[in-house]
Amino acid sequence: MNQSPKIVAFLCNWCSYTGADLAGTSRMKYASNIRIIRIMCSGRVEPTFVLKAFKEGADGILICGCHPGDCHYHEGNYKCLRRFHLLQKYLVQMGIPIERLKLEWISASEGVEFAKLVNEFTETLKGLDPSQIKKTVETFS
Amino acid sequence: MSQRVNLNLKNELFLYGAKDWNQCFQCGNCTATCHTTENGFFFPRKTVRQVLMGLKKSLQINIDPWLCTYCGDCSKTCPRDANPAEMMMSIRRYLISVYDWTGISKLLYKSKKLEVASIFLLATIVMILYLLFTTFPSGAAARWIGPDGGALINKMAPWRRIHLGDWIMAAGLITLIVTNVFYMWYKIIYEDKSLKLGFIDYLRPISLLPKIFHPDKKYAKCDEKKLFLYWSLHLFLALSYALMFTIIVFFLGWFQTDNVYPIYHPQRFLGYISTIGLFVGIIYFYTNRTIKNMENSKYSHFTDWTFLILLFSTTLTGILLHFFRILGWPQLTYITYLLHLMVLVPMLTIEVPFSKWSHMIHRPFSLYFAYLKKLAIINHKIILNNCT
Amino acid sequence: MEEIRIGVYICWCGTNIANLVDVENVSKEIQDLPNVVISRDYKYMCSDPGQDLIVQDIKEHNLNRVVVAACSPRMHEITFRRALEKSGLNPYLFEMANIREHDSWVHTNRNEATKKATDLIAAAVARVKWHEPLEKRSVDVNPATLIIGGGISGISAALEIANSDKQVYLIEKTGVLGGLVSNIDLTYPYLNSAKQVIDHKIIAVMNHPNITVYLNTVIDQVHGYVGNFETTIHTSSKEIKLSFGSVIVATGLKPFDVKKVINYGYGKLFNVITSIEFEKVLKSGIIITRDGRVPKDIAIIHCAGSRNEDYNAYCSRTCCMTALKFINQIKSALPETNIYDIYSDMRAFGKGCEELYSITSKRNVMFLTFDHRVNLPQIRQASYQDTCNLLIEFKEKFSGESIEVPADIVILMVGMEAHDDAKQVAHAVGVSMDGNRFFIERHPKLDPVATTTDGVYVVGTCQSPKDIPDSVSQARAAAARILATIQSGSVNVEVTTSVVNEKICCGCQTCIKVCPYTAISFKEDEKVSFVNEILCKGCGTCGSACPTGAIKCKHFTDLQILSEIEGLMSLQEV
Amino acid sequence: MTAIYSCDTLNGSTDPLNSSEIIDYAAKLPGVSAVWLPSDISLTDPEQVSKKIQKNNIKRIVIAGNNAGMHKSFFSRAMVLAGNNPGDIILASFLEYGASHKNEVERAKAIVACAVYGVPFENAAVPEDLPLNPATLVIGGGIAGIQASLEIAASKNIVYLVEKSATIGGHMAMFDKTFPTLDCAACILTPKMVEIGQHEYIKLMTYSEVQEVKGVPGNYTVKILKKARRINPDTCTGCGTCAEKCPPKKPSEFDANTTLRRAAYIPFPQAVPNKYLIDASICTYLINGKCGACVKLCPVPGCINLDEKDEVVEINVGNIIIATGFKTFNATKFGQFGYGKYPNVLTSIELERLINAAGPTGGKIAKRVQDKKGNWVFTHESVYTPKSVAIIHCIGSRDVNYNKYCSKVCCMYSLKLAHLLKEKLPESEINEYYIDIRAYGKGYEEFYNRIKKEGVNIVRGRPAKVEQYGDELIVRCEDIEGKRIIEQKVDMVILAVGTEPRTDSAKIAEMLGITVDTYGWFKEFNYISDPVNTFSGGIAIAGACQGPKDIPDTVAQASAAASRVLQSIARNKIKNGIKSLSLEQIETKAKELSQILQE
Repeated sequence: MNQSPKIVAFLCNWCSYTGADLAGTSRMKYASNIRIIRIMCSGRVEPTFVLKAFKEGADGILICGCHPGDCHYHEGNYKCLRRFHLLQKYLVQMGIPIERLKLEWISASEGVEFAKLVNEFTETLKGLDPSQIKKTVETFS
Repeated sequence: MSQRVNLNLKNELFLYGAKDWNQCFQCGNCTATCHTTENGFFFPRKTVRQVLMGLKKSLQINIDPWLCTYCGDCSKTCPRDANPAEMMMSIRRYLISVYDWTGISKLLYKSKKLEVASIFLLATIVMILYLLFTTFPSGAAARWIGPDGGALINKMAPWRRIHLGDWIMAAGLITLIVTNVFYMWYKIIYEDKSLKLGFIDYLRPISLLPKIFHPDKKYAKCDEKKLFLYWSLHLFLALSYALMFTIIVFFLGWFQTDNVYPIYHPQRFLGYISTIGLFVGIIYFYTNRTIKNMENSKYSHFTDWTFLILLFSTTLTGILLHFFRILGWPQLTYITYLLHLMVLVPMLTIEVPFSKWSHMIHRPFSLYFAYLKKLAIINHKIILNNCT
Repeated sequence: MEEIRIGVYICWCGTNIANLVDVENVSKEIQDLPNVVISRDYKYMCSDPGQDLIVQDIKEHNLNRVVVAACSPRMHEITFRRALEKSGLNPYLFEMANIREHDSWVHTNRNEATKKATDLIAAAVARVKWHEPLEKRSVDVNPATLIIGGGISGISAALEIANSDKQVYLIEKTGVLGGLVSNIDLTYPYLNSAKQVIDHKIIAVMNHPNITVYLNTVIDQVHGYVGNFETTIHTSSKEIKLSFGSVIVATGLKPFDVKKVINYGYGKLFNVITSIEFEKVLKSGIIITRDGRVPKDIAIIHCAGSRNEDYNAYCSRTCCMTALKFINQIKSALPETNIYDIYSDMRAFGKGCEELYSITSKRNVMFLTFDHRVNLPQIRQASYQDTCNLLIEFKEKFSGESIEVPADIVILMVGMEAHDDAKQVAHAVGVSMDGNRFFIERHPKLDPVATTTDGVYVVGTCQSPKDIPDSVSQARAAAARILATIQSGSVNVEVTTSVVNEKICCGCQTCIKVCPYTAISFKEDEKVSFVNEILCKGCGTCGSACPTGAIKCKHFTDLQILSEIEGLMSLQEV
Repeated sequence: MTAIYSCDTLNGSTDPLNSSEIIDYAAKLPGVSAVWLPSDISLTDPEQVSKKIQKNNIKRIVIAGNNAGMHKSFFSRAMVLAGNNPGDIILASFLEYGASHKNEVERAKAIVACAVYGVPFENAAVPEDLPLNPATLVIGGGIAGIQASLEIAASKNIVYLVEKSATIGGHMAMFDKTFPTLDCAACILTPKMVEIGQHEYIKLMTYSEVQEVKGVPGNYTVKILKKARRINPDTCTGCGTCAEKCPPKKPSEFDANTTLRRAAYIPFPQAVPNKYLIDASICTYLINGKCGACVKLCPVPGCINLDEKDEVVEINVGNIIIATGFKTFNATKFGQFGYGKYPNVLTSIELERLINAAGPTGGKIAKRVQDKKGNWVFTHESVYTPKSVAIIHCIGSRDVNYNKYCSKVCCMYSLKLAHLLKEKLPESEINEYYIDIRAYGKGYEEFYNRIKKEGVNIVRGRPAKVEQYGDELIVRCEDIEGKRIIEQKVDMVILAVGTEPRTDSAKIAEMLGITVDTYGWFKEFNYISDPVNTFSGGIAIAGACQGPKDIPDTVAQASAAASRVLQSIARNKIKNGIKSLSLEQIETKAKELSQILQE
């Protein structure tokens, strides 16, 4: 059980970040555990970023990009998707529950969906125990 | 069952003097301004809607136009100049023709010519009768000049005969009126199956009786302040008329006399009072309608004018007749007497059952029916969203 | 490396932020972070005094990094960068923390929101440390313009630009210019002839020396960047390569397919026709039912497919007035006809429109109201002995009566929808679409015609339903932008591009495979990749694909993002 | 063979032009075989007309008049009956090219001529080019003026932006949020204002008025009256010390008279230019020669000069854009709703200020209450927050007794206000009373639905009056769809006032030689195909001074106006106004073109 899970989110500038802004301009309310990092395209998300975030003590990581076919850079989100699958495998090997990593498509007009997504993800993470990764890393280094 | 809409109803209503209210965009301003409006009751907008949509059935059993006090607030503030107030009056005329089973009033309202013609027709009939039943103006007339040279009306036109005529006419008119009111009741109350009224309910509104005679208090709330004068004069006129009516119909023998009483004698000063009442009223309403200074006098249907004119000339001839008699000018007296009858009779026979005057009957009865409807609501707790 | 001196500025945004974030405390807390020289808060940072504040501080405390915590960077990043420039600091030594859209507006608990704000700002501070000065690069503008769509918007824009002696390529999918306007008979509110409006424009376009018109032509992917785009177009016969500096998208929209509304029985009842079809009838000059009789009753139903969740939720803006126009035309052609206008809200909002409404209502028309959301009118065939073809049944809203309306012809005022190929176009030129498949402008008020892709403009009805004057204004607005760009002769291009560190590059050429813009090529001789920074749009895909980390995505370097993450977590209580 | 039908207008203009003169002229035009007047033709009987057509073997019909289109369908029917092509009906609509007044007979003739020759008016009426001065004058510093200036300045050409009041920003700066996106007006506008203030190509002249305009398109000489600020804007630091001790007070225009300002004041904290000035009309020193506290207090020596005089500067420009905007309807005219009589009946613009964080109550919604001195003021005390608010639409719009036209924005901003109120006072009850909801724009309908879901109770029906009993206001209205009479007790009534032309719009029009319509909105060249140009060359109109507009349309139109200017700059020439063309010129051109067309 984890009352205040820490979420780091990588949002692409064109669809998802705009969607998140829309959620703001239309005053939707969602859980405040999320911290958003803006990148130009979900294709920019490197595994390193995700792992770093876990290392720094994030309980969950959310990656959002444009819907398939809507990418501002044509196919960045597909590349992101491929990496995501690989990364999931890797997480399993490292013994990190894959629920902690989530990839979703949020378009510029989906403020509601974004708010819903954040709340759901927070709920799942509340279900899990606080992430031990940071401690582990500290103890071993 | 869904009613079929009908675009021509409103065009038909133009014949009853309606102004152009196609402009109406149903903002509901009229309802909100109207002071007679209470929940479930009387929406000018609703009536306008029925007309615009041509819902004949609903309109014919609509009582609202009769409840309208014609203060004109709605027309004043209407954002589209659609004249709801004037429309209420036109619908009244329409309804009068609906209640009148003979169908005569429909004809009279729709054609000016017919109205005028019928007036003259009646006038001639009166003249003929007059010539038949009195021996005027055969030279014998000279015989009915009193010793003092004054006129002897009762010799020329014995009051019993006139009285008889009175009563015959009255009988006719009353049957018409009664049947019309019955028809009105039939349409408004009886046909509306949602109303469940026991016999006793019909007696309850006795308390309402005085209301029938003086206009109801809601005027006080109207913005149009000139209305006080308007209604007091209207009342004055109505009362003086009623007075004169009773005298003639019931006390003609006492009223139509050849001897000249002193001024303070009731036979004279009562006569004067009612005459003044009638004159003042007529002149006031006439000027109102000509200078159009109030919403309720802005628009006049020709029947409004004919009524005023007839009433005026009746009163005039009446009072002249009186003075001529007192001054002892027999010939003039006899002619004015004839003229008096020639305007009086058409006025009564046309205006009372078929035209403007019938509001004298319909208005009180509509108040009565409206009250009954309210009772029905209260008694049976039925929501009357269409109290029309 | 010089000492890092960061200034942090936190905006109240009136009460928008201050309501939920304890701004003063946050700024105190931030003050203690390493390298933070000064941390202030102000009511409106974006306002003139707000910006002056930054400028002065930079001078006084010789700051070399600036963080502003306010609204979304998509809103004001530019503004503040300009402020930095003014004080002689490189605009890219700046970072923005979004504590409004992503914080104060979406949360309810003051403490949490405040905490979050602190974190976000801390992250920004950590990130901005590693920011590097980037030099704006400007490239010359190709004065030619590509206009997609030959409707009234496209034509107006084309003329506007061509009349200033600039080359225009006008591409039309169909065989004729004029678009929807050429279908209609008269325009509202003044009932002028649409033909007379559009025809001379078409003629002018056709024989304009500066306009090249391509009919029956579709467009390929548009490559390049603002000022220097290029694409191939496919005419019926051949393929042509075009290069141009700006793009105007004026693809318009198409009428709603009213078959979807079952109640109206369009297609089955053959005297039920759409407004578009009726325009043709009016043009033909003779108004008769499909079975050749002169109609006695004509009914018009508004909002067919508009303002209804089941079809299109939005209002199509033009139908109400078109309906009023129809009434006037029918009345003048057949004065005896009874007209029933069945509407929901009469949207006569433009100049002269309310007047047209009142003129129309004088013409002995019956206006009826229905509920555009639930139980729409039901149209059915009338019986043979009946006086009319069709009967429309519905509950009249103003009277509450359920009524039936006789009609020989029923005109459905069909709404407007985006074209089916809107998506392809959006992709070809790189603009995004909203839920209704209309193109999204950069900002509805700040910038109603530009898009998030520089040099691409969306005008007219392809961004939302509009009437002719509004479309024309928009077309001209876009033209204004383009003319201004051409006048100034050069534009600044993306500087947050990728660069290859040739020392580390192993020449695996992965980057070349992933780059969507073919911006990366391979130097055979040195066996390394290199990025054409003009073509690069800075998506950073290559950066994350590069196995050796040789590719650096400017302004989104690994270092910057990783330290942002660190900063984000640094203050988290464990 | 052509026939001309000269129709009488359906909505009569105030001083209609003398049609007989036009008819005589038209009859002489080549190919015209018949001229029909309304008296000759019964517009109910197309057969009769079709016979006429066949008899005189007419092939084309020109309908001339103010609302020519009103009769088109009738004639096309007649044409078809006569076996002709209905396409051969040409409308010579006088309104379309702004010939509706009796002093525009010449243009009316020209329009008819073009129609008879079958040449579009635009193509025939092509004025000659004139040399151009690239500088531009923009009148009015609202969003329209700002947008236009920025667009033009972006091309590195000089723009003079003249604003009457002490700051730019106009009405938009007064708003709290903007519909339907609800982003705060300040956030959108202030950056643009800042940019104006800093732009090297924009010469900003606030607190100034255009006095006279001389010259020809491409080279206008404009006299501008720079009212004395009495505080030197170059040296003023905006510290505000001068205002501290400044005694006299006056309702603040920017706060829609909900607050008081001093003689030495700054319109609002984010004003551009962000400098103080002194309002001579209430400055004690200037009235009775005493005081002058500000001069003593001002830290910058010589910054304040109370005896500064107005000055007149003269500039030369090639183009002029008019963006003078609108004024809100004066609600006191609307007696029924007791505005001005009841302290808690507010106009929408007052509420905007009340909601705004920088407003009189710092963004708190509170009723007006009587202070010790007995005048009504807004309070911060929460006990006075209204429990229920009524918003009444169409105040002074869509009403024959006031303005016939629809003000276009009221519906939407009322919904917006309802939302903002609901946001600030979640538990209080918000009522909207409307006639038709006109949510026409992108995302507007969605916004409307959303407001409904938020629990704002939206009633169809126009209230008749507002009455005050105690400190309670009662709104009486029919709920048309609910079929009942509402007598709503509310604490606050908001009147959604419509927009009106500026009082001086006629003056400006007269000064610049352009026309205004019956209401006083500026008239465009052609509403459909050319909504920004006017009949005088080099003068364009932008934004709400042409007719009510919302912000997106205003911005778009402002840019459109700019495009006209940029076009002329690009060509380095400018077309003269249509006005400059004589009837003969147009006619001969039309003749040529028609010959070309025939070949």
